[in-house]
Amino acid sequence: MNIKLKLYASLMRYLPDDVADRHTAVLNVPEGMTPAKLIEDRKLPKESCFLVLLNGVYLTPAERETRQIQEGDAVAIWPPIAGG
Amino acid sequence: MQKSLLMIPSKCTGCSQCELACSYAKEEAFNAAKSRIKIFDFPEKSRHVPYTCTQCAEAWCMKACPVDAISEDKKTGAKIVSAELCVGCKVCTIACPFGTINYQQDTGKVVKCDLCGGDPECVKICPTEAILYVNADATGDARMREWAAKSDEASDVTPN
Amino acid sequence: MTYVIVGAGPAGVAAAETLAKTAKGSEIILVGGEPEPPYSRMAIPYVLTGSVGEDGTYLRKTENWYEDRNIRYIHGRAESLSTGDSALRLARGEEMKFEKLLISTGARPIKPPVPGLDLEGVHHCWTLEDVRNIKGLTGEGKDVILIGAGFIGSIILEALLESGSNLTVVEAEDRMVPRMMNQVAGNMIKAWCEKKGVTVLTSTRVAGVAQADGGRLEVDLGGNKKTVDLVVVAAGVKPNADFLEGSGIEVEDGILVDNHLKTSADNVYAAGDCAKGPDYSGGWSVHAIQPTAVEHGRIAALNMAGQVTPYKGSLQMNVLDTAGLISTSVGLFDGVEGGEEAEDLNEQRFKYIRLTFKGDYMIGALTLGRTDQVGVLRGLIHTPVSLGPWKQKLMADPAKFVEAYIDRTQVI
Amino acid sequence: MGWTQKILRVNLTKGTCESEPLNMQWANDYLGSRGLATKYFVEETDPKVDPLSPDNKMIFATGPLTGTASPTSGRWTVVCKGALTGAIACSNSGGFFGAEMKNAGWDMIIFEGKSAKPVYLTIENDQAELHDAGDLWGKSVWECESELLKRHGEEGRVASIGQAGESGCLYAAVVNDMDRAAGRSGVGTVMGSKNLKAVFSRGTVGVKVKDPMGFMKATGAAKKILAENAVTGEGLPTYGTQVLMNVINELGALPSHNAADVQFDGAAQIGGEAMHAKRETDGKANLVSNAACFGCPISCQRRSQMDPNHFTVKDREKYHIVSGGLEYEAAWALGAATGVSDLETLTFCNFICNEYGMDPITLGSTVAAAMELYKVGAITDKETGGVSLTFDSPQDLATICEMTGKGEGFGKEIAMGSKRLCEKYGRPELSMTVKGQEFPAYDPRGIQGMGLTYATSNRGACHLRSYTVASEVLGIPEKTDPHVTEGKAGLVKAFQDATALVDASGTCIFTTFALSMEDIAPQINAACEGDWSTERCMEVGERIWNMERVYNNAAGFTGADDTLPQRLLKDAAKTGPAEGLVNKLDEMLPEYYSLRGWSADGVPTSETLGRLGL
Repeated sequence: MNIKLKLYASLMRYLPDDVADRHTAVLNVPEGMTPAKLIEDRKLPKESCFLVLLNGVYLTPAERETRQIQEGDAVAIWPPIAGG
Repeated sequence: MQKSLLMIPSKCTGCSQCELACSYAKEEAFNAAKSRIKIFDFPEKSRHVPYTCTQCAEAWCMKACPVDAISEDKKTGAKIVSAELCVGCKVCTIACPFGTINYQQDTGKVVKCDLCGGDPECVKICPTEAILYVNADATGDARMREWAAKSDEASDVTPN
Repeated sequence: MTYVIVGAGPAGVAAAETLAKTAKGSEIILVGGEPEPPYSRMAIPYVLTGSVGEDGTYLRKTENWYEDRNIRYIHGRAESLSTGDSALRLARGEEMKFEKLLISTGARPIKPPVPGLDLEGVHHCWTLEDVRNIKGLTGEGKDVILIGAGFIGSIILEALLESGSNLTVVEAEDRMVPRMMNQVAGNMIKAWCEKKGVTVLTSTRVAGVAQADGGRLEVDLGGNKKTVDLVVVAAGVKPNADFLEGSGIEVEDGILVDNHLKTSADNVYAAGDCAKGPDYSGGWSVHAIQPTAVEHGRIAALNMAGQVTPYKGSLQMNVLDTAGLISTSVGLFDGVEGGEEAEDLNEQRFKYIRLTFKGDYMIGALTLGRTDQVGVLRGLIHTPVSLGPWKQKLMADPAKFVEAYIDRTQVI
Repeated sequence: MGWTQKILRVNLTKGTCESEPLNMQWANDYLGSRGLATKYFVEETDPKVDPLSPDNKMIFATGPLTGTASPTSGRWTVVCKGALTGAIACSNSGGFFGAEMKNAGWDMIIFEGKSAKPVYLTIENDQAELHDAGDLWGKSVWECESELLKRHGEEGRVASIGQAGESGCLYAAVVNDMDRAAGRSGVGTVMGSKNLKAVFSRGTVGVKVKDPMGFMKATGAAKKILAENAVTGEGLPTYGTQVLMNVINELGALPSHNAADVQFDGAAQIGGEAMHAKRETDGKANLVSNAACFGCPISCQRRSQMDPNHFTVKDREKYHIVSGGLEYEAAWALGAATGVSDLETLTFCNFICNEYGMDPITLGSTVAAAMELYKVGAITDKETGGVSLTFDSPQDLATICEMTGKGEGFGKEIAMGSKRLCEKYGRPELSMTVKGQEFPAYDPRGIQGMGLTYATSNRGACHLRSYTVASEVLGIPEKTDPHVTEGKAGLVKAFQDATALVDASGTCIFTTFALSMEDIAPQINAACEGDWSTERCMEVGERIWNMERVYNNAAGFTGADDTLPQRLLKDAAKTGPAEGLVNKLDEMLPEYYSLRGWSADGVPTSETLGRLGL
């Protein structure tokens, strides 16, 4: 199935070369993929995956382990950041 | 091995914490205007440069002092001003080609960096490690020394 | 080897110390003309104000400093020199043989040809002895005239003002510190002094001094007369080189030396205020300033000890505190033909910067009302530092000279 | 200590500058800066005063930590009755001016009255003097500051207003150090109304603290936490506040096109990452570096340089400099709110805001409102004088921003702010304001707590009165769900009180991404006489909040003003995770009043006032 992986800030360097736009890669992943597994597969530094949104909704660290990603979903990840 | 201060402008954000720490250590008040270390701004390059005495071997200030008020701290190599002996004649302030010994009008004395006896406050407080206190050989202040040598009035020294 | 150094000011002491380090085992004799231990004239005004004692002027404060370095310090005044038999005759008749001699006899104040300057109550302010004599004549309610507003006069001015005396300064030229400041800066210093309550009479000559009632003196200012308690004469100095008459050593307005600070005699060197040495800005000059004296002393000593050390020349530089207004001048502040100059003037705040350039280099500078990082001016001019793009930036904003120095000498 | 214990009172009507001792009882109850200055203000100023009359006062204030080695000690504030809002205004700025004023020996400067002609104030340690500013009037912030530094010393620091503050733009800012600003509520307009152009300050007196050893220990500990925290130690310095653009967009809480939408297609082109990216035109990045305000180890400031060939600045060299770059709120207001996704245009408009002295949030939001008025035909080229105001158009945005700064043409109407503008053209519902002030970059439909934040903010809609985004989005100090209203009343109250205290201390609210009150209180305690325990700090924060509320109520505001634009309450979000949601303010407000100890219509009870010593 195809999903979108969106990486921001210092995580951008972990995007594959052929990205859809500045932040987004369309990836083909097996069914049953979880955000935690995705982070592992893509070799993202886990400690830098601070904010993980599935279709814009925040996932707690526990939910990242269990929530199954569906076809067409977008997983967006940020390192620790803030603004104001 | 004596240590010296190494400034890394690319890491400096211009926050003034070094000036604050220095002024508190030396003046007992937060007062960047009286810090021995100063940050210079280069807006066009978006750079900030912490700047203070490199304790140069030539020690222009020490040589120029007419009243023996500047001496070398044997432990750190710092050139130290004795406020008691300084008469405030300011000759050192024009003799030092780096401009890092300065006259304070309210006290009538000159002041300069003394390396805080070997534990520089500016180094401890810098949040970005833009100021380091490291072995003199590693500082790359060879460049500063090179400039110091260039200012030497003896253009060439040939031992016989 | 026997080294004799005649004159125990900064040049003589620096030379003696350099010899002690580089010519170990030699005999080093330092001859001082005054009864005190070697001291600095720079500190004289501070004795007058009382901010330091006489011992505060001593060039070296450590006990047995000279003895510990095998430097024999003796008191004596040079009477004559015979280069043929390498002998220096002192005033007491003593004759000293030397193998190498350094003349670092400094300078002494000039007494201009004005009638009455020999009267009691007329003093120089040059030696510790002078200070002792002046001290009682200054203070609240005392009237003092200072003749000469050159560098030395202006330094003394502050001390006299601080004593609370009513002070009048008389300067023959059209501005204060004429040799160290240009018209703009000189006028500003004058305005500052007037603000501080000093009467400043420029383009004025003292016609004569006469005795008045009660031990006071009447000073004739060319028609206008003033009665005062003290007249201080600071009308310039000249090298102490009279004793060289007949020695064959060439003297103009200073003892002529080559770029190793050697005089016209092979084994005789000269250093400090008495020497006309290589001028970094071109030609040969007497730079009667502390840093030059020390450098002269050091370099002459190295050459005397056989370490051939050419001298790239001293840079004229001065720093002056005139009643709290601090000024500096470095190098060719008037500029040169074909050169350029930049100024930043704020008369209201008594701030002034003037920089002069030739090609890619700074060659001179004047500042008023600035104390921070002024040494950089010396660095820029004397190193010298190629200015590159900073030349135009300094032309537009002369105050940025520290930034220019940092940017051109460090990797930023 | 910590305080200099000296206040400068400048009567502009009489032209006098007088020193007076600080009221130490008030200092003990209100700490400093926002708290203490507001105390002075409410004691001395009639709540009904017209903000632009000479009877409105304006106070420049520092906190006890301002100018010390406490991390982020550069903060200072301007307190007055806001020109834009008519409510109590306290705008907070960084840079170096505040520390310089403190180092000159002053906790506060109280300006009263109105000068007959333009003047500026200089402070050099204990010397304060008013000077004629006739030749500076009409000059921009950049020109005025450069001139004053030239005139009075490059070592000094300047806070000034630009042409916007002079001409009565209702959201004029007081700008210091060229591009730091006390931006909101029209404090610069009040300054302009007093014919006060600028304040130059130079200080060499020094700032002392009560217990130096304890202070260095407490500030050292705080700095360590800031350095080791991933947000303050790395995230903010690298990406600045602008990193939020994509986060908030992804979350469906980025108001765009005057809050008609909650997501913006161009977000990725105007966010923090885009500022790092090399431009196609000249191969250079918009962002040159980060930089710090006085005493700040975080260093989140953006320094930007535009493409010199961009249409906004071609052949206009004064804009080719490295200057204060886009922060998140400005990029949102000038960009997402108006639909403009050209980073260079937004940078230009941000420069314009600094140069002319305007609040970019209100400017951008007002332009967005005008664009909607234009779109719906409520205004046409006839009203705008031929200026097109089309959503998404960089050209239109750049043109109208510059006209507003200069006070030219339709820019004069944009200068009124969106509330007055939309009322004038018969569509008040298109103004995205609370108490007359435009809300910033977080859509309360997607982040519920921010709805309550905006509605109850004492200075009109604002994110810097209780930044619940920290909790609802970033999980600081702990994560809450942005879509629920439960618990938000308590969250907002806690954030409001803590923020008031941090503002009063003279440090930056950004420290609270890493520091808790347990880290801040010991710094205050070591700097100041008196008891500054964590509990007492929170109590002082609550006292400040209630004092501001009491003043606003006396000024004529009521619970009815604690509301949001109808669009946020009625028109559901159309896209994103918050699709279908409106802000449910009515679920939060009564609980909030109750937690505050206020009556059901938003009036602090006498019991609450008594408890807080008000």
